[in-house]
Amino acid sequence: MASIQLSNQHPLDSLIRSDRLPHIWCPGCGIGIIMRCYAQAILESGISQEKHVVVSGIGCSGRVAGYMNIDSYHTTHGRAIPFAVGLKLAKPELMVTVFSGDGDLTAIGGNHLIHAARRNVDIKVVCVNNFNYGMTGGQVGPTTPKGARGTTAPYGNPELPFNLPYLMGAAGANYVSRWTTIHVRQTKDDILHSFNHPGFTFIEVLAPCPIGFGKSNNINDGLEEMELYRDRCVLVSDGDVRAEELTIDLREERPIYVGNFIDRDQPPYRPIHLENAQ
Amino acid sequence: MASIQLSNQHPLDSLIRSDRLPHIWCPGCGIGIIMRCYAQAILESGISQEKHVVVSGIGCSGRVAGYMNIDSYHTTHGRAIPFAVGLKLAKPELMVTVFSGDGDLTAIGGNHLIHAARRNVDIKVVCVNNFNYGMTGGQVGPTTPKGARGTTAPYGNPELPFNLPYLMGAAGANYVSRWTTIHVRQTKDDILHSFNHPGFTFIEVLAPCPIGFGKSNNINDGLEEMELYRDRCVLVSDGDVRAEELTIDLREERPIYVGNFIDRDQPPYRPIHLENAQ
Amino acid sequence: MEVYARTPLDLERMTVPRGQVFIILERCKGCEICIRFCPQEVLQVSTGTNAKGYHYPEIAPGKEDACVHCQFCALVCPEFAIFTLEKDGDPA
Amino acid sequence: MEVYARTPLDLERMTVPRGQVFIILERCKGCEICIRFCPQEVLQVSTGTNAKGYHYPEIAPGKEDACVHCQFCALVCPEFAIFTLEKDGDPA
Amino acid sequence: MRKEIRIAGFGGQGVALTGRILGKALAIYDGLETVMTQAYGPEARGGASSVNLVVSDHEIAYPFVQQPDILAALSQEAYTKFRPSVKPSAIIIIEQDLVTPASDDECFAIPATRIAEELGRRIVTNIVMLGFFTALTELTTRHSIEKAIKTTVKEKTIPLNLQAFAAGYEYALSNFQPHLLDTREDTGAAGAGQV
Amino acid sequence: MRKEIRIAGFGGQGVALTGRILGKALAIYDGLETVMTQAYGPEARGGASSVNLVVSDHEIAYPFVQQPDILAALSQEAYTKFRPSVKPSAIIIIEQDLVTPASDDECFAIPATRIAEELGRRIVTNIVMLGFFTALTELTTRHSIEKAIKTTVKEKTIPLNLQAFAAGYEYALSNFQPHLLDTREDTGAAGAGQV
Amino acid sequence: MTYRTVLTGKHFMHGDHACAEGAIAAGCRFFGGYPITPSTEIAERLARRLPEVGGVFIQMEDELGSMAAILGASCGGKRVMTATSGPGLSLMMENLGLGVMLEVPCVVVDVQRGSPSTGLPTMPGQSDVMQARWGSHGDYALVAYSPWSPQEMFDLTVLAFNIADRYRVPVLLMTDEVVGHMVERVIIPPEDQIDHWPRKRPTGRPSGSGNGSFKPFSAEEADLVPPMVHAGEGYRLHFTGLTHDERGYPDMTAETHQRLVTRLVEKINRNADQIIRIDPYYMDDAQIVVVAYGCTARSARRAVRLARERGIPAGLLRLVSLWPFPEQLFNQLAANIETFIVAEMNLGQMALEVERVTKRPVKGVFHAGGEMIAPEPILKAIINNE
Amino acid sequence: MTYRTVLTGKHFMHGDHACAEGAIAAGCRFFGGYPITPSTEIAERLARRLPEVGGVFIQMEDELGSMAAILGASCGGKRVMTATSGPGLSLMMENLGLGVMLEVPCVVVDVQRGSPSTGLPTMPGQSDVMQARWGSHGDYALVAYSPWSPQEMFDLTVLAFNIADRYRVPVLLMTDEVVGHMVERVIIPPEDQIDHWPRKRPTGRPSGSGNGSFKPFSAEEADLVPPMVHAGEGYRLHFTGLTHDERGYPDMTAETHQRLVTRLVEKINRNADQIIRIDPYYMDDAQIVVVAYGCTARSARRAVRLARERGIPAGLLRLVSLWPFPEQLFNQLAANIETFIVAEMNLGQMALEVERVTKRPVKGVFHAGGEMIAPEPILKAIINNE
Ligand SMILES: Cc1ncc(C[n+]2csc(CCOP(=O)(O)OP(=O)(O)O)c2C)c(N)n1
Ligand SMILES: Cc1ncc(C[n+]2csc(CCOP(=O)(O)OP(=O)(O)O)c2C)c(N)n1
Ligand code: SF4
Ligand code: SF4
Ligand code: SF4
Ligand code: SF4
Ligand code: SF4
Ligand code: SF4
Ligand SMILES: [Mg+2]
Ligand SMILES: [Mg+2]
Repeated sequence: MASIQLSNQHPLDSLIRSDRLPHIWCPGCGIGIIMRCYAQAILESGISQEKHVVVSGIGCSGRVAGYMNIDSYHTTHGRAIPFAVGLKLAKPELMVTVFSGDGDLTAIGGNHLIHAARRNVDIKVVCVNNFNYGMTGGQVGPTTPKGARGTTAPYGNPELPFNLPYLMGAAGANYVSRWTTIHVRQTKDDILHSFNHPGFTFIEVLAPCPIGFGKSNNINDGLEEMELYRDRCVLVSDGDVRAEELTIDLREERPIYVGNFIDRDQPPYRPIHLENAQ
Repeated sequence: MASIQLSNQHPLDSLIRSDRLPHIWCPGCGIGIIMRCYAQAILESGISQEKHVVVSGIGCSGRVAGYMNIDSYHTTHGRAIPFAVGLKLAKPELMVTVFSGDGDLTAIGGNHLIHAARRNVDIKVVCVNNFNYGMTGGQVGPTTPKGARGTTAPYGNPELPFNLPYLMGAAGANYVSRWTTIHVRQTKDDILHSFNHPGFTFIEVLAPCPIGFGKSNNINDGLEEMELYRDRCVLVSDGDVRAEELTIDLREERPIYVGNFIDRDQPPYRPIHLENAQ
Repeated sequence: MEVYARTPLDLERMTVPRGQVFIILERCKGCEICIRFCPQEVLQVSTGTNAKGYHYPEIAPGKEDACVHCQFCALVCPEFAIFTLEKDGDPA
Repeated sequence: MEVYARTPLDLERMTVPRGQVFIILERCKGCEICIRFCPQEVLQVSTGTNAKGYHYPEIAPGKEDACVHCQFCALVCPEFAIFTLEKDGDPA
Repeated sequence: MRKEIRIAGFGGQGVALTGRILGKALAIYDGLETVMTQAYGPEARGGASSVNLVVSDHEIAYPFVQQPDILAALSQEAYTKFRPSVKPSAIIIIEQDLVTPASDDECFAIPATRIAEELGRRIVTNIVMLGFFTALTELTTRHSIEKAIKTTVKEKTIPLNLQAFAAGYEYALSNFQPHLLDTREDTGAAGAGQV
Repeated sequence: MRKEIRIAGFGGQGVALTGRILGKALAIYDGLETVMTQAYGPEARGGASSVNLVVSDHEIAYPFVQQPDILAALSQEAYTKFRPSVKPSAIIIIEQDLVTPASDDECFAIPATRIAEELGRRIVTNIVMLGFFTALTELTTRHSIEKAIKTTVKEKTIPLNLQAFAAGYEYALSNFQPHLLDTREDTGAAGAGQV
Repeated sequence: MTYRTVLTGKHFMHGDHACAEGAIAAGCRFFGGYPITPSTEIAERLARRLPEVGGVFIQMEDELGSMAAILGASCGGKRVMTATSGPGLSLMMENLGLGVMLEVPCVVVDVQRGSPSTGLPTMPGQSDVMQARWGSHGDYALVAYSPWSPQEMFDLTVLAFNIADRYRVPVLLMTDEVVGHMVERVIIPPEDQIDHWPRKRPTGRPSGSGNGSFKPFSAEEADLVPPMVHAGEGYRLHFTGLTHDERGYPDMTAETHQRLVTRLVEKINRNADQIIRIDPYYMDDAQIVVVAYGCTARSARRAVRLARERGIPAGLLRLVSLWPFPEQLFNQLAANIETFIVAEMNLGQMALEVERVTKRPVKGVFHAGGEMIAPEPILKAIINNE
Repeated sequence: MTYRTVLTGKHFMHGDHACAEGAIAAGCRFFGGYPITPSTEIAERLARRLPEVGGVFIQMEDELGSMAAILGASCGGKRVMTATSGPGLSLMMENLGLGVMLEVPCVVVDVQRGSPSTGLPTMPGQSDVMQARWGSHGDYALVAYSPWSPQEMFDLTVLAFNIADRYRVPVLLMTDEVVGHMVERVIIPPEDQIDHWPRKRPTGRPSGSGNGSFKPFSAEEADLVPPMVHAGEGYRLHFTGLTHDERGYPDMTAETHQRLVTRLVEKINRNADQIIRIDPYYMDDAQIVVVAYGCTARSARRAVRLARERGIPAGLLRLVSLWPFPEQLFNQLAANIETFIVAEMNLGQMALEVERVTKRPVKGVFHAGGEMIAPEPILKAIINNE
């Protein structure tokens, strides 16, 4: 008969900067769950930890760079992708993952996102979509459902959100999927898969932000949002959902489609090198 | 028997700043043709010339603002759309058209483009796509076909271009079409139509830039590119072309699909006003 | 699908109007687009040039009455340099 | 289409391993996610708190041997605070 | 007169609102110079919450609290964290059921949460505390706080809040000697804000 | 010695290349200080093209041409536009078939396009002109220009270019008195570049 | 329900909220912004308030868009504002320059935090004050104010709108996290006591013909400010960021450029007396002058008072406006005063201006940021320099 | 075919091309840029040349992306560059600040044109020189050089790369349209005669454990420059634009901020002697000192020579480096020299620094831009001030 045992080390501690734990994220925040998937994927990737690099922008999700025990760059708001593009092209043997938030990647960083997808640069993007700007206190953003509330939308958000998989597909991404923080195995597997899928890959992971989005929208805590995912998510098998239906509305009793949406084999961006270049 | 008669005034002169003609565009440049369509559409719109406003960014195409004899704003590179968004929301009775180039709107301005489309702001965008940055001397850009040459791609462009109608559809535009400078009647009609179509509309018009794109890609002059359009364009009737096929490659003997691709009726963006607001 | 650009005009012959071609000489940059795309081949390149040195369009010999006032030349001219007005008088 | 999230585990009973649950007390923020999503309902909220005042998970009474080492608690814990190791010894 | 007040607890206890009401009473209805500051940012998120007030009859230059004259601690963490920073002469107010003070620490304790629950709404714990605080310190008056409550909280919750305030106020009167502040000598070293 | 040279024509005549070859001959093979500048921008596009060179045996501070000592006009527009700006003593070189000079204007004319066409490639009109220019002005030497041609144009076009150069050079020798530059007095007013 | 435009009365108000209320009271009816600590509360307050008063609140996709949007809205005739902090201000620089070039009135609030780069997002700084002056490419002049209290967050915001309209220039409100996040008494006057200096507007009717017949950039000699025309009024105006003549037409010559840029700069310099605000304290007989602004001025004021209590003839020159710099005033002061102490939460920025203008070395009480400078180091500097 | 890395020899070369060749010769192997007149030829040349030498040329979607990309590539170990003009520099400001904060070596070329805003795109200006110093938010220091000829476009580009690596700092090459678009003789030395100062690199082997055991921002007292670690070397580094300690970890305290920002600024100031370049001309006995840089210095040199011919004891102090400003030198000069004339193609920017440091009013020969200042007005100023 066993009670719970105390430990002061976690099996993944070598992957994270355990000296910085506990991290700054709020209780019930989903970011840590996704970071765990990423850490696990690195472990299973067979690629030396030295060759993995994470680049983040600014935001709660952007703090991931500071917690991963690999080479890590915490850049400026919205610019993680071009920074990562430069890094990857300068040193192609690195496995460069951009780990950042929905606001960082799709609001201020939207232009780099679509252009990196268009070019099909071989970087791996993990986008934590918590439907708002958590870091600055729960403002609405380009992923907030229409009508939902936020600190800058006290009367409800008047804007339509992006449908990110559709947008990424149209921009040219090679591989696009969506999961939630309840899909921990799938998220990990998909990140792992993306390491082996050359070109621009984009994995959106829906995550609770109880302090920001949750508070304004009657989702009491991370747990409640996790249950919502469990109850409403529907796995898409290839082609059975119209792109338009991918739009998420957490407030309505509509299915949330998850799964892999785009899987292409376009050759990744290669800068021009002339033969016999010195 | 009539020979050609000399005149010093054009029937559309009241729509343009004729005191500034001849304009700066090169012989055979397509921008003037599209501007003419716009001028004609204004004339036929039934909306007073006073209520039409044009906003441009920077580029050869961006110079249109300076030649239209209506209220006109020639802003900064890439920022015509947010400027227009501010103007439209501040004074909703205006008919605000953004007239600018592919580089201005989709390279540096790409983020505003997708966000204005997402919000479905009621502005009319006319995008002159001449497959390159004409103003700065023929560099490749996000619309340059892969493999085509430009002054910054002497060995051929290593990047894939955007498929603009597809991207705009995914971002949320209410109305999207594509024409070329040979489709003068359709372009005019479509601009006219967009005036009556609330929400974000996007009309891409392919245009020769003989000095930039043409010179680098063995298209000798504007005329030759016009003939190419005449010979290769295929009109799409609803739904018979897969979004992926909309990608243009001027160098290959592939059809160039033109026509209307997206026609939705989403309500346009409205800022929140509380009832009984003073 | 339908090839569209090739038939910009309604060329039925019955009630064809007649046009007079006008040019604002100093606006022309000699791109020849109006010339090539005139469905009636009314225009040709002039031998003379304007002050900027461009060869403007002129009426081709024998085409003095051939303009059908379809206005295509005016529509495709990037320079607002050419246009037509309907001629009074008898249709063809 | 297939509802996916509801069946994260392979619950076939034959070769179920046994797990020992470990916790790093001071990392826990009491979000209760591990507790709610444990398929075996092994965990419950503690009455005590850690130094930060959070109620961490503990083994529910009668569940001392119920952990099947599915690791789901570890996978969903945002804090890297909980994990399980396979217990030596006899399977169920 | 310059007094520094810190009210601290955990998120959800209404600490910020307490500060706003108190500050308003002092600044608007008592006409004193009053500044309120708060800690911000993600590092300040971990569930803790505090407000700081400086009140003075002269203009307030440096707005930050450095050595509180009054500390109201609504959580053990708050007590532990802030107790060391107060003036030697400071008044320490605690939530009786949530804070266990050091054995040698003279504190003024009130079971504010319990009292609030008795009134039917745990959410007014902070206002009970404020009543206690007001009576005990006489930094401001019952009248001023009541006005501040009326102009700050949602209209339909005014009666409840006034009730809660009264409960805390009465609790102080019946259990302690009020008007504490003036009877204490400030013997603390001058911090930056004190010059 | 400081000389200002302007070569002007229309786009496609290879004016820029002419400037580069001439400049290179002067700067590299003659060891003279040489600066070349060009007009830029959309307003400079309308088909016109020109290059400006300043050459000196001292260091060149102000790099712009203000009053050319030599003007080579390959189009009527270029002649019309730039003729007024030259020094009174300037040497004016024109393409005979493309430029009709003012009746009282003493110009050195060569049918460069025709000569180029006779050589089979109209594209070398500019090099014919350069040969003419070189012989006429003796600003630089045949040898220097030939070296500059060889290191500037595409390898397989070297022979044709040298031929074109020779043709222009010979044309000057057989029709005009060379070495013009030194025989002329500079009487022009000092422009900004002259101080 | 009807909503109040001006919240006349006494409030215990957050600095950022006071700024937002100042904007509403001044008639701001368009805000385009992007959240950033510690300015976000301005946006949040306006997101609630503008819909109440018929104004437009739009959260843009980034600061580039925010700055462009407010320029557009101002050209539509609205009083407009955006609010940000250092990183966002850096992103606004190009379009701030457009605002200067097009002479579009607008108010840009920078609630300064610890910088450079992401720095200390939730902690104060004052190190963007030189950026306020020089951050955009090219020569230009604009106006910057620096409030030191929530009350001034209200008052100077109103002033900022008035100055922006009066001189057709972007006005920066360079505040800091301390002032932005502090709650203090704010007295909002009755609506009719709030200054409203309207934009200068053209007097003639539009001719309707356009074609350069109207000159939207023709300025009177007196103030060098051209009347502002808005879109949709029939003038057929043209505004361009290119160098332009009085018609607004691009004119690519060095002469026009010199004329235009000089006027844009002179417009501010010549009207500097109307624009500059300073707040002297014990300056009449001061021998040692402390120069400070924003939150630091609070400590400086305290330090000066304590110095006076010790009999030291110190004075405080609080810069309520930062730009244009009060050159004349400092020139005059320099004639009599030997010692200038500049206290600021940066490594010495306005100190450079003081040094330049007074032509003497200044003593600095500097801190890179993160924490408000306390009165003591300033007092110490005063004592040491007596 | 094999391609040459260093085009050793004499060339008649375009200024922008000389800059590109300087970059290639210095070992630049990554360029991320966005076209803008009059800098585009740099990108165009590199688009041709970098693929020849195994480098990466990428045209980014905008200047924000360009600046971020070169920082990323530099962190990957490459020598990196971007090139732009004023409007683009304004857009780079935020990430330039990141470069300073992360201490990432990079070279940013600004071929200045007539400004502000879109201004005069094809015509020269020198009005971004204060922006070079103050354009990003917060306190920081960086290095800026200003070539006056195509030869210096080559030479100073090489120097810029070396200084950037030596001090782990972004280096700006502040040139102008005249110099960028001018064709002149450029002598490229043999490969082995081109200076190459390598980045300071850590000496120890990475421990591999990470977790703060390695301190990528620990600097030696001597030069305050920490050795640079690159991605993929096993150090498990963390770089953040937040205020950070020596481990690179965010540390949100005023103390750490003060320490970090002060070091970043001091790093440049303390090494100023190694960084600053000036070019004196007739300075030995000069009584009147003309200060100029870039293309304007050409006219200034001519003016000084003409003044000397007239017996006027003028001298030219050409600023080859602009930032850090040579304070000490001007201090010394001010001891003996009464008259300073600053000639620059702006309304007086570096003149402010000269004024500040020399503590005397300077005479300015200013022009807003569009046209190079000719020797005459400078000569006139010399004569008038004799
Ligand atoms: C240029 C700039 N603008 C704004 C900010 C403020 N800011 C920091 S994080 C953030 C939003 C982050 O949202 P998201 O990426 O969704 O991350 P989350 O916090 O939700 O995980 C904003 C607006 C900034 N740091 N820099
Ligand atoms: C911030 C900024 N970056 C770059 C430029 C330079 N620039 C001017 S126009 C232009 C490209 C224009 O391309 P496009 O919009 O396609 O117009 P086109 O000239 O082809 O009609 C560029 C890069 C600029 N003016 N501002
Ligand atoms: S604010 Fe939201 S996203 Fe940020 S840590 Fe808290 S819960 Fe997570
Ligand atoms: S460069 Fe191209 S786009 Fe610009 S005017 Fe010439 S042809 Fe037109
Ligand atoms: S109107 Fe039609 S027919 Fe007449 S000239 Fe023009 S194109 Fe030809
Ligand atoms: S289309 Fe216009 S510009 Fe071209 S040749 Fe005809 S008239 Fe001239
Ligand atoms: S491993 Fe599985 S069964 Fe065991 S406690 Fe965790 S979730 Fe429950
Ligand atoms: S999931 Fe982790 S943080 Fe949450 S209660 Fe369980 S152990 Fe604690
Ligand atoms: Mg988010
Ligand atoms: Mg284009």
